[in-house]
Amino acid sequence: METKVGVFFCNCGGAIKNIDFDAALREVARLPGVISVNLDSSLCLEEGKERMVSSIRDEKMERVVVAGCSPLLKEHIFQGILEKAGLNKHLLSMANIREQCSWVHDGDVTAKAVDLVRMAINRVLLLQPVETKETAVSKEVLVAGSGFAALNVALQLSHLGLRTTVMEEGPVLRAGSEEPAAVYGVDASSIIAEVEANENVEVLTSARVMTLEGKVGGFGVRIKKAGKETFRRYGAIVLATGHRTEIVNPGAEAGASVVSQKAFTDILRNSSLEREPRTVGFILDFSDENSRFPTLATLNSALAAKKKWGSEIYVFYKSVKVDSEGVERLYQQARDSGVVFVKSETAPKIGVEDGRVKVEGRDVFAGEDLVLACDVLVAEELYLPAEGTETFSSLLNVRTDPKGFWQDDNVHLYPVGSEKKGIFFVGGCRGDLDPGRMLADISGVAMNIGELLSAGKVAADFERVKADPQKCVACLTCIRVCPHGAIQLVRVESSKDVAQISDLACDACGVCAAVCPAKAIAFQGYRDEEILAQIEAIKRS
Amino acid sequence: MIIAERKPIEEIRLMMAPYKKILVAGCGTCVTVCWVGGEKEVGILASELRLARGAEGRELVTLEATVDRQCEKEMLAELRDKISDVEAVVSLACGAGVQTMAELFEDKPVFPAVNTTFIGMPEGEGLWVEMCGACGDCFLDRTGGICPVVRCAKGLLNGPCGGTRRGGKCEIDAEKDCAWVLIYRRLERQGRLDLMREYRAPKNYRAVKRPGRVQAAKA
Amino acid sequence: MATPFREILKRKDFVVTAEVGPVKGSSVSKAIEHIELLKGKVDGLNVTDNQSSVMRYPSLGVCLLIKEHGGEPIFQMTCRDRNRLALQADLLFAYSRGVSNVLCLTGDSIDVGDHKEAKQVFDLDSVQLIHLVHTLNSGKDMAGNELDGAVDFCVGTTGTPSADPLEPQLIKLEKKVRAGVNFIQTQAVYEMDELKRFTEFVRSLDENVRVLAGVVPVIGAKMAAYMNENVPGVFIPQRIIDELGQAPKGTGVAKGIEIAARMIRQIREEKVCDGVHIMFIGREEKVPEILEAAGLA
Amino acid sequence: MNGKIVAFCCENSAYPAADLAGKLGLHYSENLRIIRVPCAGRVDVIHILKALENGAAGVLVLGCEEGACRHITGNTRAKERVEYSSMLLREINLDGRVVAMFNLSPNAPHKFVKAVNDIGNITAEPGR
Repeated sequence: METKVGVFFCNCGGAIKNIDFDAALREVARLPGVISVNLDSSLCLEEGKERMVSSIRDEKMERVVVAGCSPLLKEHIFQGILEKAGLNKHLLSMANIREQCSWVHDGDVTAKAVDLVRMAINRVLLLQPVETKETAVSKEVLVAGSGFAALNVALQLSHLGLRTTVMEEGPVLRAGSEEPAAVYGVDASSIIAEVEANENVEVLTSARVMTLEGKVGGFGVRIKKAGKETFRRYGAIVLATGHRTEIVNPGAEAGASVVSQKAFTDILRNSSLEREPRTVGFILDFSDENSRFPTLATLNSALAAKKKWGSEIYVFYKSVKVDSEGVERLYQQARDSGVVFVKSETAPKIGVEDGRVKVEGRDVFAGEDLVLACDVLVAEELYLPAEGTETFSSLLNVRTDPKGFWQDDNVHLYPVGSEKKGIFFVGGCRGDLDPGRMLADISGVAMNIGELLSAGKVAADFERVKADPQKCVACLTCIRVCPHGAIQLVRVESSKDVAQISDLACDACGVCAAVCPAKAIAFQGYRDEEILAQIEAIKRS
Repeated sequence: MIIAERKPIEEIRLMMAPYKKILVAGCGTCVTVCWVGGEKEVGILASELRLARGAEGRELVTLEATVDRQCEKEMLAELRDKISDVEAVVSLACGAGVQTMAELFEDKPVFPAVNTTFIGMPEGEGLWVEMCGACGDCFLDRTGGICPVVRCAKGLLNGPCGGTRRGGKCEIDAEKDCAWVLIYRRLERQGRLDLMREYRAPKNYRAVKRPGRVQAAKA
Repeated sequence: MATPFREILKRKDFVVTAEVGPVKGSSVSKAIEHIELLKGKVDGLNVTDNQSSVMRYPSLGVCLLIKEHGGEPIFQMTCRDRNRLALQADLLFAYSRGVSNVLCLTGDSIDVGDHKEAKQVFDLDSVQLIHLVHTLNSGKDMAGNELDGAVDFCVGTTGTPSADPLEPQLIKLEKKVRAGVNFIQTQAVYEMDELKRFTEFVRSLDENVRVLAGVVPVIGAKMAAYMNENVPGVFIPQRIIDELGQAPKGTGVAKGIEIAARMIRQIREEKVCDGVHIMFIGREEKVPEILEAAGLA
Repeated sequence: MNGKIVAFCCENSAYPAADLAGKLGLHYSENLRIIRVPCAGRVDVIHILKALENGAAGVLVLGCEEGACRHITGNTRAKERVEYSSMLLREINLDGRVVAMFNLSPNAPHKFVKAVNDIGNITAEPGR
């Protein structure tokens, strides 16, 4: 008995003009498998939907083709209609007779429209139902790193009722002390206290990840702390391992009075110098062009030094990047309070003259050389990924950008996702720092994970992409090729190892189905037969 | 694992020239794993042949089939009906598969579509390298698990030769590591350099009397 | 009749050998020309065996010519083209015609030659070949059968002083010396410290083994770069390439000879090793000039 | 399939670009038949060859810009398969240019139209 297909044409309220729908309906009605053809003017609106649900039920349709606008716009609506009519939502195929037919060709395009419908029918006849299944997921989250970003993510997650483990390789939490949040204009003083008081957040210091397996919703992580290894399950992993800095050509002999931004904030906080520095110099943006942190750090430190010691402040700069939030205001404040900005093309020379740091630079605007002796010079720093980022990358099998930071800006994954579902990045470990955006990223990660895990279960297509254990020869190609690391080798009942695709981790790209040398992987909706059937339909047009 | 390489389409096209109806037979084991002879490649080769024949304005009917292992007569027997229905068979199996098929269906011409190259392992995605030459007299125990018979370009038992390039690369290829330098480094690491210092007498190249036969001692 | 090479090795404190490369053809006139030119000037004349895996008139053939012309041939044998039967047969034939010095080599690989599709043999390697010669010297063949008429070869082999990494080469060299060699003619060498280190290593194993330094004149910077890339076992240092670079156009050959002569004189004066083996394949006629420039004529 | 061009369009880039071409009222040849795929990396050599076998005059595979593929390597794999198919056509002395790969972003409808026109011109050359 042939599969019963219902075809619904929608003229989109008259927006599809150059198609003779009567003729099209007549011709489509004759096609094999078609038991009902319908014309509507507003299928996606309420009444249209009602009519469609009842026709599907009354005529006992087993497959549905909708000829109208682009599936990218309305496919989910028609899938909902199928479900309402008691039909598996995957048994739908759409013919884009609006954007890809009526609107791009002049004159009558009825023939092409019928062609596109015939392609959709050929495909729909082969479609298989795909169930949705709920999978339990762990509501625990692992946060690697303990800087400002890491601890904030942990706090926000705990507010969503998710337990978090903050894992820090060092002996102590880094936010506040190591990473001077004040420099970046954020207050981190209370964050550690909040974290330690929050019973939803477990802190593991001098702890390291040894091995990692499994997929989103159930990462298996072996953590080593104080010589003991424990195995834990996590639904998601957040990497917030921050960054480290290296002073650029400090002028070795200048010695102690050339400091990093962090060191300068220590001096500011507990003025470890015997006497207060009368003149302070800053070097800004000569070698590391793209990071925004140096500008913000320089402005905050300059203002703080002016306020505390009233010292003379000179900033040798190539560029002052004020495009992130609130930085323009800081820059104006600095100038108003008397900070001198010296614009020069090349980095100034740093030397020593009677115990003070000598800075020689060329002031481009004044058109003359400037020699400055200052008590403290805050040198320029290169922003680099934290130590251990590579080992983490190989453990998680995620990629880094050429400079070693995580998640180069692939527009589809931007801003906090990685190519592996359930693994997120936030903060300094992503390179190009912008404090304003970092705060947005922190809530972005928390919201993503909350959405993913807070229900404790995730609904996903069940075995929409599946490797047939009979045909799989365990050649490992799909496992190595899958861009999302969603496939692993598992032993099935016949004591044979075969590829198993995780429904949660799979991002439905079909690369595995294309590379499988044994044609063992079926990707419902885009199986070879379903693609070749559309080519077959084109042949007869 | 046996590694093979697909023959150029030109060669296969000439083999199939006299025939109008052929079977393209794949093998589901080694040649599937090294991407040349599995069900996917059967489809592609069949399509390539039909396209080529179409370009000449002549017709070609192709049947396609892939069995688990072409070097097993019981598995090849599954193809009996299809083979009786065609004039010739082009097999994407390794040499063993092609010959088992040729032996089982003696009245049908059987043609190889791949060149069987070596026993090897994957070095990268889609890249395989030779590891074993099936010499029948394995002495990996004395070379730290690196076989000079195939991985040294001259198969030397007392290497390296004088032609080793700077950095320990092979005489014939600046990219390839000299097997004997690899052996030296591994044995040195394991503190077993005495193995390399031992003189290796000339090899028994007839350890396997070609063509080889192996009789299992017991079931 | 020339003095047997074995004697020269014992008595002479600075031994000089040279090398002739047979032609690709049956004509022997060029070979005879080189033999006549060099036989009186050197203590032994090596004849290459299908050098760089390029098919040529056989090494044994030219050795017989050297014998006929009163020179002292050193028969070079590689393991690339003959299996153990052919190697033994050729040795018996050579000895029976008075060719009693053999240089045991592994041989270049087929890929660097001009018959790139040939099947390479390598039934034996250079160390095994040295053992084979001693087996024959003891009156037996490799299968243990008695020989009707024994042989008594003076055995030599090669070494690569400037190999990097050096240690694997020294392990192989030790095997060769343990197998028993009378002399070693090294690959081309340009750094005295490398040659010194190599010679001391050989002495530490067996002081009776005489070491002759391989001298390959380089006739131009471009030639040097080519050799570094394509000739196995040759590593010409940058300083020599620079020196060649400064030589005015057209004086490349003269410059090459000058550098070679300088090295030979240094080896001799500083007694770095026991002599030199001059390899100037394709320009054999220039070897006398080198000897003169080095004060050895 | 006289003169039809089959275009495999990645739903992250080419398919939305084609839709945008419609919204902006751009025009291209009626011979185009678009097949939607989740990623250009889903398109295999067999799909390209079968389209040609079934009489397609040309085959286009359109994926995301280099480095912007949602599935990281999908577009580069597609490019390699298109190059293989094109090389194969040349080996059996057919015109290798009738199979082409294009990279574009979802907001580049003009690039989509240009790709369709380019292959349209190639397939329409006399003496095909």
